[in-house]
Amino acid sequence: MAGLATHLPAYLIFSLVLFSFGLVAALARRSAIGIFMGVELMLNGAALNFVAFQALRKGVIANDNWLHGHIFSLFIIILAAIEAAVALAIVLRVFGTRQTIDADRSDELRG
Amino acid sequence: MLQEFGNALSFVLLAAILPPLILFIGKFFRPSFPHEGKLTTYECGELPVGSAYVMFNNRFYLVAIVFLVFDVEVALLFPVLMLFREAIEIGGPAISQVFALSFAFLGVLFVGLVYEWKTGDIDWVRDAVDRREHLETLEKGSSK
Amino acid sequence: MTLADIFVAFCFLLGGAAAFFTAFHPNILYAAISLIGSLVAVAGLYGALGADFLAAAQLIIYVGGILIVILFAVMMSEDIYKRRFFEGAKKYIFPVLAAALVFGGLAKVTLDADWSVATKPDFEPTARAMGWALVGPYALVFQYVVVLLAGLIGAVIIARPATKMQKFTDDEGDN
Amino acid sequence: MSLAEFLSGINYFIAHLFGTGLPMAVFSILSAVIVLLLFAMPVGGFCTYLERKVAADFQERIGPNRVGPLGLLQFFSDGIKMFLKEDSISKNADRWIYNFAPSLVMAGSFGAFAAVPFSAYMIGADLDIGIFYAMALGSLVSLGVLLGAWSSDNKWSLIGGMRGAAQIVSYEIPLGIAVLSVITICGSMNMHTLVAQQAWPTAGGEGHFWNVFHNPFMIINFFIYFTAALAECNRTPFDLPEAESELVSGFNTEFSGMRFGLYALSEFADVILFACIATAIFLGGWHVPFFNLQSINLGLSIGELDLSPLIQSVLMIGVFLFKVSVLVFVVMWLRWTLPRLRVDQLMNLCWKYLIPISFFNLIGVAIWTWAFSGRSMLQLLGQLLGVY
Repeated sequence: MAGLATHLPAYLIFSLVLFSFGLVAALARRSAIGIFMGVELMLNGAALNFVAFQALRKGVIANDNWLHGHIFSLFIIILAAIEAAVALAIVLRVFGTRQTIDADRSDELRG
Repeated sequence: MLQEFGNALSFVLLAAILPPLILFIGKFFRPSFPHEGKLTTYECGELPVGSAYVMFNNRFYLVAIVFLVFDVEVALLFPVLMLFREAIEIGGPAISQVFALSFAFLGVLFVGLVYEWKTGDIDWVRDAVDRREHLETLEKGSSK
Repeated sequence: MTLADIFVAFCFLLGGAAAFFTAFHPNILYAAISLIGSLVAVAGLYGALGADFLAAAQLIIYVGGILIVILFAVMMSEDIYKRRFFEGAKKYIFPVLAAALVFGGLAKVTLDADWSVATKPDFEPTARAMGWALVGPYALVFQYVVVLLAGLIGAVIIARPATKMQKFTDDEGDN
Repeated sequence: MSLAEFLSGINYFIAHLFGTGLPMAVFSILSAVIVLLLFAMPVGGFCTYLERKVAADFQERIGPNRVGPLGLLQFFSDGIKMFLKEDSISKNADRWIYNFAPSLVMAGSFGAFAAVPFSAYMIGADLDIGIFYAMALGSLVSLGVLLGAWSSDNKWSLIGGMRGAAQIVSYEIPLGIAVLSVITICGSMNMHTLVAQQAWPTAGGEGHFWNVFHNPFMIINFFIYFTAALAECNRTPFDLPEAESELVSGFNTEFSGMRFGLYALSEFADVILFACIATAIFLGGWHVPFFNLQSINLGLSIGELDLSPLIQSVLMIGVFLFKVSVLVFVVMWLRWTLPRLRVDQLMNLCWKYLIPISFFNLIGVAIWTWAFSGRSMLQLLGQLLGVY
């Protein structure tokens, strides 16, 4: 376990774990909020990848004093926030009209 | 830097384990006389009726959504406005760049706030206003 | 083995276990709460990689913002007090297979790749460099605020109480 | 310099005596123990006594006066009482979350003490993003309040928790914008740098005196920060989450004994924390007018160890804690002066007054900083009068 903190593949595998569990949640959950949480997990795994590459493969990227990886992770976090606002607004609206947020049963387009 | 992260981490960890630790130590000192009455939900002596999970005014939800967007804004402005002093010292286009970009950012979100203000989405009492309007229309309908 | 290694290992375990519960826990509220674990673990890993600003931003936006909204949504729309049990075991078969396939493939690629060019994270302050990047080459990311505005207005229009008539029930009140 | 490094001065003696010193991790844990267990918890407890005493003074009563001289040990006996109380959890409560929620609240309010600069040499963690870190941890509190309320399966709790979460998150925005204006002036997020810039201005020096007197907008900003901070720690007039006349005890109704004690403690710790941060970023931290404490040097030392940081620290901590206690007293004063707001008034105050005002303040602060190259009113006055 020595050197785990600077071992790039360990971070990559961990973010893959987050991504996989997120995928399971996004595909298998019935409720729309559960699906949304799965998507959040996947986004987190991806964001961690960017930062791990930035920190542990410095010098490989051109012009890396701009902290490309950090900016991209920040970008993902911003996107996730906007996504949360819109997605959960839709969830609430769907619940308001159908009294359920089961994604399998909300198959009509009419409000 | 790593040392400072460690310091901050030790603060957070100590704060997080304090409650379980205190409760665990207290276990050896405090009395325990379980009684059916103590286990019921407290509702001022009445027996609780129905579930506690009542439906909520979705104003809370609307506020949380609006908050989310402004939260992102505040968090993003921190690293940029931090450069303000430095940009003044550098001079040239740097300062106008920082100023224009950060206040374009603020301005756009302010437009959002003004929009919500105008449409009444951040009014908490909108329901009450709606209710009064509704009552008025009902009265008009009945008088006809 | 240093303290940093132990911390990173702890974050891996916490994040992995929490992600497992997020995917598999039958009660949606517990899934949302175990999401806290994943998010905090990722924030800790950001810290371990020297990204101090990102770690704090993760806490402030994800834990303090998105998770609150998720919890509000769960509490307002799900029958959480009726504990749901693992009713959809059949529903999990295909997703787990798909995820295992993705995991296996990508893990193989990851482990086979050559990571010999590796550096140690330099624990330099990041906020200033990020600020300059946000007003310099990444100004477009910073000005992505237009999408924020669109999201804000869109979300509010969608979530707004549908009709005036619908809210004319006296039982809810302004609590 | 962080507290852990300061403490590691002891390492010098240990290494002298035993040939080898202790690892730094010991000192960082020690610094956490000192700040949290020896400062935040006793002072948070003492505030409960102080609140009762202040209330008594306002209502022309005597207040607690039995335990110890002037009742000073009252909080101690209260603490023991709570510690020894039976721990009963309601049958319908969700035990996992119920046990987990106080930890979140405590981590949020106590963990942020790492960023409080008590003196030039004593700050829990000298992070580059100090103030942002404190805000980030503060956002855990709303989560803890919401979860604790939800888990206790009680109508009062749930209403209080929902109110609490909505209130805490809403007021985070004016708070954040008020802090942003300080960042704009000082050009740093590091608490140490923020405080160091507020020294009394000297010729060619860095200091521009307390941020609150930096320019006219900052005075308004300080009030915005203070109002938002009151709402963040659920103090009157913003105590809707635990409005005792309508919601019994709000989000902590079902929490009894020591669990309630923990919630109450973390609330007072929150008050102290916000007072500390307000002192550090607006009221100049340990700086006093006309004089820089950091220039005191009595030339005392033990061996190679210079004692002047220690002497300066004592003075600085005294000044810092004096300002903090004034702010805490104002908070308690307000409790017995202002009535509670309604929910709609609360939200209107936040979204229709504080946020737009703080927006325009931020723009005003930025324009001032640009126009006068970051000089404060006092510096401009000094230049005008030719003092330096």
